[in-house]
Amino acid sequence: MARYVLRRLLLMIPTLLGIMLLNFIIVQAAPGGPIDQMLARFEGLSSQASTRMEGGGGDVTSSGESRGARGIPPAFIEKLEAQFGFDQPAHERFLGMIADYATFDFGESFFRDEQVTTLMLERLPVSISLGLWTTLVVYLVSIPLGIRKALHHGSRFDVWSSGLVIVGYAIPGFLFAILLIVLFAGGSYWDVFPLRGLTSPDFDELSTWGKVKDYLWHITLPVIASAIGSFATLTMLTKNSFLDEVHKQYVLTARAKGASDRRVLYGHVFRNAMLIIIAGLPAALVGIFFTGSLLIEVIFSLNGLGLLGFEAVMQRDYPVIFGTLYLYTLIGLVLKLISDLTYVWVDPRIDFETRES
Amino acid sequence: MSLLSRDLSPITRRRLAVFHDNRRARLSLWIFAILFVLSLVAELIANDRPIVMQYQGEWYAPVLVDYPDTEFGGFLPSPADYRDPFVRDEIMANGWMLWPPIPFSYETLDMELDHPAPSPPTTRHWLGTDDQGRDVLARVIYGFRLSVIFALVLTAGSLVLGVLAGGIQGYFGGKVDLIGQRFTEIWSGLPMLFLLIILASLVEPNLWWLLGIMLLFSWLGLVDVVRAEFLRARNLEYVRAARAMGLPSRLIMWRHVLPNAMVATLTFIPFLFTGAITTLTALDFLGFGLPPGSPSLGELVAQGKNNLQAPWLGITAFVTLSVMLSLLVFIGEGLRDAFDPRHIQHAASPSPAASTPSRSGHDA
Amino acid sequence: ADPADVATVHGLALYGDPALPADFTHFPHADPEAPTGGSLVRSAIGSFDSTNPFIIRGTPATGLTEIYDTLLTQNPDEPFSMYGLLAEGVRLDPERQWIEFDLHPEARFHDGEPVTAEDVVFSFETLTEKGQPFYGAYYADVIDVTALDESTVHFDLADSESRELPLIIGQLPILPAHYWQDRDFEATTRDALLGSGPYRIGVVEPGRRIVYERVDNYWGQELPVNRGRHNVDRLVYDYYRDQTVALEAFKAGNLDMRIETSARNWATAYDFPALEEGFVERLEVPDGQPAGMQAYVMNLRRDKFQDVRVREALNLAFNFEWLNRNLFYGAYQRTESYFANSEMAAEGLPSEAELALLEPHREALPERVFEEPLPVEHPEEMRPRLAKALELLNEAGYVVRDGVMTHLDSGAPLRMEVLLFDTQFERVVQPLLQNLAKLGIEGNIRIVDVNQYLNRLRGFDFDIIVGSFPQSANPGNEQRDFWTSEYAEVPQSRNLIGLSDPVVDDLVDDLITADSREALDTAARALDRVLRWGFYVIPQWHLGKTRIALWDKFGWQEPFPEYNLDMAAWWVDPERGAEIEARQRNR
Amino acid sequence: MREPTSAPLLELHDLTIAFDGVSVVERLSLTVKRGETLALVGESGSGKSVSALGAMNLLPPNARIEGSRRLGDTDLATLSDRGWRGLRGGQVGFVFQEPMTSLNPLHPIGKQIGETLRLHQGLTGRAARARTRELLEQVRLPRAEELLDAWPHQISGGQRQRVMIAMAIANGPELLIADEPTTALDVTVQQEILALLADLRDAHGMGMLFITHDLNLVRRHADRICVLHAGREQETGPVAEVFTQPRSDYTRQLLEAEPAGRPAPVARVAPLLSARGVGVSFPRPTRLFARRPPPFVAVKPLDLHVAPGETLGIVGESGSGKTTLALALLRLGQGSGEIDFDGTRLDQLTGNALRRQRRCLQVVFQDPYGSLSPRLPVFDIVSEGLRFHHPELDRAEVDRRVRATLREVGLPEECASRYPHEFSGGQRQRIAVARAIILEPRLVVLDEPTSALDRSVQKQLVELLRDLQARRRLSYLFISHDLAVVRAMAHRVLVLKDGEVMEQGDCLQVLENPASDYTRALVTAAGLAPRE
Ligand SMILES: Nc1ncnc2c1ncn2[C@@H]1O[C@H](COP(=O)(O)OP(=O)(O)OP(=O)(O)O)[C@@H](O)[C@H]1O
Ligand SMILES: Nc1ncnc2c1ncn2[C@@H]1O[C@H](COP(=O)(O)OP(=O)(O)OP(=O)(O)O)[C@@H](O)[C@H]1O
Ligand SMILES: [Mg+2]
Ligand SMILES: [Mg+2]
Repeated sequence: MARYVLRRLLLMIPTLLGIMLLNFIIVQAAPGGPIDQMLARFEGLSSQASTRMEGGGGDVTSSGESRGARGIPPAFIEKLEAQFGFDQPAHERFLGMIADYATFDFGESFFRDEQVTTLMLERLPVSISLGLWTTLVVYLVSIPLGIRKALHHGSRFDVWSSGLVIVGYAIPGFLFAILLIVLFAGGSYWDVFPLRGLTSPDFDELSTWGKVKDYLWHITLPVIASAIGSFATLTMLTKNSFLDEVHKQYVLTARAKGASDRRVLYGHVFRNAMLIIIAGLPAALVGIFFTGSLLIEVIFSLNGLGLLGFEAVMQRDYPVIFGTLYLYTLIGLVLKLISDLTYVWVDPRIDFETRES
Repeated sequence: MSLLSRDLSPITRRRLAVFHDNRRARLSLWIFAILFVLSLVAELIANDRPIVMQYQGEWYAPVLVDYPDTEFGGFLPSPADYRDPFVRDEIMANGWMLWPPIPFSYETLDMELDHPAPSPPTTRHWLGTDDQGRDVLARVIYGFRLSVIFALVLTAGSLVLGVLAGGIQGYFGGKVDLIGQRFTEIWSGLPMLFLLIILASLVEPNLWWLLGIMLLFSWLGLVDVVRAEFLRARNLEYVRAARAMGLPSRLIMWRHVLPNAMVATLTFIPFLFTGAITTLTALDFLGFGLPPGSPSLGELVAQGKNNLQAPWLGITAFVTLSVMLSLLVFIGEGLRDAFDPRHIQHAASPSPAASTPSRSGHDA
Repeated sequence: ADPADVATVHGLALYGDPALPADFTHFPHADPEAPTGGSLVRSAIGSFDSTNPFIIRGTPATGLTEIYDTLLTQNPDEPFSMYGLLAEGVRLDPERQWIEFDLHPEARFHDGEPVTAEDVVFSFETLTEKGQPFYGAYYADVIDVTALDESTVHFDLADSESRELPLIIGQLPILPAHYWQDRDFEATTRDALLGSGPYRIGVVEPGRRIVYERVDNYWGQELPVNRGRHNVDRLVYDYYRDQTVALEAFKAGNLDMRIETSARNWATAYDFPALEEGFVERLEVPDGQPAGMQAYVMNLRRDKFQDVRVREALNLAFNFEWLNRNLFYGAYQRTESYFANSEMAAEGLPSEAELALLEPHREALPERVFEEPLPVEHPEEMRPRLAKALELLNEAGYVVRDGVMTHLDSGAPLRMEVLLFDTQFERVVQPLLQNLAKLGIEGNIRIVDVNQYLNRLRGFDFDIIVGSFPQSANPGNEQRDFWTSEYAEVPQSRNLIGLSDPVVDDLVDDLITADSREALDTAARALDRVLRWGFYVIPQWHLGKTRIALWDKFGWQEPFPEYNLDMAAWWVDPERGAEIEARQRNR
Repeated sequence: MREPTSAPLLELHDLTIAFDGVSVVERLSLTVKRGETLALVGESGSGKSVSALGAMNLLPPNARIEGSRRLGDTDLATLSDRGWRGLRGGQVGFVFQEPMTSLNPLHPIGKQIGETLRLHQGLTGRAARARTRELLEQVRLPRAEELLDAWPHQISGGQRQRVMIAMAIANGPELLIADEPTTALDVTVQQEILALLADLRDAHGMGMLFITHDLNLVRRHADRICVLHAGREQETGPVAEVFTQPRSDYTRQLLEAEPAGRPAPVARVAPLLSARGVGVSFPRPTRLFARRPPPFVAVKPLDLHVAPGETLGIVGESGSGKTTLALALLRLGQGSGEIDFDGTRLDQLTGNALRRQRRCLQVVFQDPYGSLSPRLPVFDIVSEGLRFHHPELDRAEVDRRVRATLREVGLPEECASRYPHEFSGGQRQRIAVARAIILEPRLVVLDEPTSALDRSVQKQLVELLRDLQARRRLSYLFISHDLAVVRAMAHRVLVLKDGEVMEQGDCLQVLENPASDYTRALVTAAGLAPRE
């Protein structure tokens, strides 16, 4: 096993390299680069990535400054190109980038004097808050619910709870988020929750308990909005894998031992049924932390990693694109290795050796 | 049913019977099938041209044939706009028209709105109009068709690819797994958004292009779970038995491993299906989706969000999506049960013993 | 002329003299008795990560200019008149070769340091060299800046026909040189930077909110230009990512005011308890600025748009009435002129003065410019309009083959693509395309992301876009960029149309060199006339007023200033303010 | 014999059990008294297991149970969930018929036994572990300490069965329901285990419902016997009485059946299968930072050969490596050494070549339940190899052959469309046999193919196998604990103990004149009836 792990760790290097290279090529090939982005800013065209989503926009284009505009001198564009390093050939830029990345130096954003790492760290609290709570809520609700549904397969409870989670899944997340805001945070109905952010402006002055309360108060709506759609898959997955297992012989043995239902389910069946749930976990985690809640972040005006990544793409902020990509990929790879090892831990019969018939 | 079952194996008959006994699944399948078939002939249900008409004694079938405006006394060189008061009056004066139940197509702008768009449901527009003045119901019908076709192809495609890749990696293990996994990792690292941007700069994105691009990525979600299940299942005794019989790997995977490793996959199918629709929605939302004007449920959702004062938009989108998903999940459950050898129908036929305490049991 | 011979004045106007006398005590729209205090919370959409709005990098927060004083400040009640702020007095060379400012001896930065001529020189150099390229271009005609002494600064100006240069120098924000001595101006920062203006930066929460606090002992509080202004204690900008949410925030009382840009929202979204109970008020403030031209812009670099008859036909296919009624709740006015909403818009037949400018080009101009009155009369009904359009297209050599409008000679079908980056505009393009389709013209919409959009704009690679040509009350240099052949092929220029017409070039020259308001108006009208008869764009619409919804705790002096909304002259009514805030907080 | 106290412990009265409307047990009444062993015997598929499971409410929900069930003073039919929980595993111990599949594959042995202790005695931690270990030793499990942490898939069939027994007796139950508890055990261990159970019975007055088809065991260990046929009770009475004066025809038939006869002699020709130096060892788990322990040698390198038409019997203690050896020979498990099959080196073949050879090399696994795909109906399971290896056969022909083979192994034809879990243990075993022989292979490895079969079916199957051998010159590698069956099947035997060959030679020779002590002990314990 140790050798397998070592091999996997070593293989991460070419994998990362491959991903970075492909991305480098594709990203550069896409029309519209950071220069255009800069120009867009000067022209007063909304450079915010979320324009497409911010919605409710006006019927009149943004007009920009009228007086004294004379276009942008070509020399300035050359200067920008040099500043962004576009005067060097692509392969040199790529090699330089990889060399830096090897030492976890992600460089600075094109558009602000901020280390990519700093940018990411800044966004982390939001992503962790959203991601962690959402994951927690989803898993804590879905797994027991799925198990219960498996037990009462076909019962009325099963049907209506299916209906409920499915409806939750079918509600487009951002629409639901808006609905929550209108109902619980807007001026028209019950104004009980805050509209945006992770904490109140006066957060620093609050007592510890006050801080906790404030934080939970803020995080409630976003977590509900981002969790609502995630119950369905996990619940159904749990239900079905339990259904697959509960009729196996060993369950009978456990019951013959006098184990209670709970014990049978959580002590015996759970482990057997858990494999696929674990298998889906790395992807779920990476998704939830890094990309999943983009629209939720937009609507609750939260600055999380999802938005950072998306904005970087829309703004063609290459260092941020590649920096985040590098990090996500690395974390993704490590998580995958861990989940592979968990397979073995969960089911000792599993190995990764070659089989041929 | 009886006709069908004549030359089916007893086991297939048994599965059909189980499926048939599941009232919810059966009903869902019927409803879904009916909706889909109806949406296939959407042109006859919602269209901005009459199905048939008579003008100056001649018969016309505008649904099938484009008649120029000049045919009806106009001067425009393009196909006649039968909703145009001029044309309409001209025809009505010299004949009659038979309109579909919804006299709007998905792209018809209603030029005679009595309330600014998005206008609320009325007898003219049963589900109101969207913010461009197009009939929501007509768009939902066409959008349903488009989404279902898109999702069907995408689901089928990703199912095949995902199960294939995951299955092969999990079953063979070793180098195949090690290299295959790295390949999938690299693949999943491809920047989809950029590919879409590049695509959008090269061609005008349409349904098939989007389908192609989505297909490149959508299967990745399945690989991990299928692989995990195969990794486990390949060690089971009956797989060993199958190998002992000298069956080739593909048959073992297909007949022995897969059926027992399909829990996750089967569970995911309805979600893959709607996931495909939602992805399309999201792409539309980001502006990388279907060409403008296409009947897209995604656009409807986005409009719903931007027009909170017009709740019929959001509600329609939501109801359409959840009905579609519920039907699929229920059908999926029925199928799952039909293929589960131990399937026991709890609710279907309450046995007399159910009330007596001696009923055996699943006391768990 | 020698500076010593030039009189020192209290203000400058673009043409003639400023309306207010040297001894004016306050702007007429400001109330010197206005109470101070309270707060004004507004929303901003998006995010910010920098408090330096002048540099290339970073996304600056909204409202940052509040912390800087400028040399002169504008009276929103006049088209373009600037009065001394940091500058106590101004001397402008009658030949416009130089301009000098005497700084106010009392002028102080917030840290107590005096504002000196050196600071002005520093500000000018820093902004033009290290600032956004805008500053370099804006002040390109300033040759040199020198500090004559502690409090006198001298600008040497190039030989420029532009009349506005002296005034826009007055717009230069003055930065503290001593503060920036050991700081990197070009690096983004989130510090509460030092200024001299009426507000200082209070709280910076990047991406979430920025708070400005009124400076207690602001040096310029008693200046006539400031008296009765800057009354609100705290200016807050809360950042939202989404307009719908920001609207909800306003309804919930998290925001004090909101400028509504959507006709639909204005008509439908404002019916919530607070409004019904009279806590929220809605205003429509007439807008004195020219509306500018928002339009479907045709790219003349494409051959198909070269023929004016084709362009006119396309104009005929646009059904504004339907759009306005069905999408906009009838809120907008059709834009007809490039200088709509101002006296620069041409009307009827050309006046004598206009004719004087137009006559030399009679050969090159179509008869209609001289003969037919503006506005261009369209048939009202859509069908006759389409008939006319069809006729024009036929004249231009197009015929319909198999339902497709095709050029008779080349056999090329008439196709066009509308390039957009914002899905919001889809709904205003779709009806146009539908009418084009009736003419057998195949049109489609292409939506791409902003970068790609700009990339294509830079290369002028489009058929039609929705573009706008904003106008101020005093059009100037920028008109070259908009209309002249000089810029037609310059990438990034704003000559989106690709106009390259010697007549237009000449008329733009006339406009820029106009030496009086009347001359300017005449030149503008002549230009407008020629542009409009060229059918280069399909004009869209404008509002002509600002829609404001606000929690009813503010006071202001009516009438509103004619040219700009001056929020600085508003105040919070103490009693009403307390009541409203109680209601707002009562959540 | 001993006098059982007359207090009835388990009373079943007019028990009727039906699956989806088809009743498999009808009006069965039986009583187990304290301190007595009631043997429940009957043909395979006669409803023994179902009755036992039904008594304890352990049947799947599609089963319907009618009739009264009492345990001591409790009416089982009205028992609450909580009541059942206290009962099962505590008052009532249950040994399932199929030990191979009955353990939770993902829990170590120790934990599974420990759980019973914890549930009913509240033992945890070290105390539980010590007690578990003690139990393992009681049921004669070797290397008890090591096996505490072993996973079920790492121990042999017999060992798993003993784990089940340990689990059942862990809490000193009042009633032990043992469904064929010793089928996977060699005779010596079997005797020891039964003695252990008898001790418990006598010491605590435990009542025991002993389901078996080994009449020898019944004779020796049971007090009373109940004979079941096709779900109906045939007769019940004291053992001595029933054995000497059986009342029903069926009982008589059952008593008389005994696999007999000898296989047809074979000519000495070149061997079909020969193995040299075949050995298997398993790595032991390494603890973190500890030195790697030496691997566990399951089979020490050994040689063997089988001629065409010959049967090689492999006997030996449970856990001695029989299954492991067989799997290694078939290249289905790990192993080293040279294996020659029909002139090709099996150990060097891969891919397609190996697959082609497999047609001639079939196997019946020790764990029939586990080796049948749960989602394939029997028809598919049996026909699968045929359809792949003989694609030329048309559907009707395949159908015909499957039916014929099922008939041959004594299964009704209509079972073809049922799923594996709907069968009895013996029926499943026969499905596995059918699957192997339908391919007409040249060598069949049979790992305990008759362990779950009653004498009459056993006899029938042995005759079938011998008949096939005679007709097709089939070779068998026959692994069994049942020396009577081995005697009836094997030409030669190989005796294994702890992975080592104790002796090897002509079957009768070895059984009648054992060379090693171990074999002698085995033969004695088996109490083989003299050959007629
Ligand atoms: N779940 C089920 N569904 C339908 N039939 C079943 C089911 N379980 C068992 N049977 C049938 O019930 C009958 C009795 O089975 P049971 O397991 O009691 O046999 P048994 O006497 O224990 O036989 P063996 O000695 O082979 O174990 C068999 O014919 C079997 O096919
Ligand atoms: N995968 C494994 N890992 C470690 N040890 C194993 C493994 N498989 C089997 N063993 C050990 O090898 C020994 C031989 O097992 P095997 O299954 O061959 O016994 P057997 O002779 O078939 O016994 P039985 O008659 O009980 O089936 C046993 O002690 C068992 O614990
Ligand atoms: Mg049985
Ligand atoms: Mg064995």
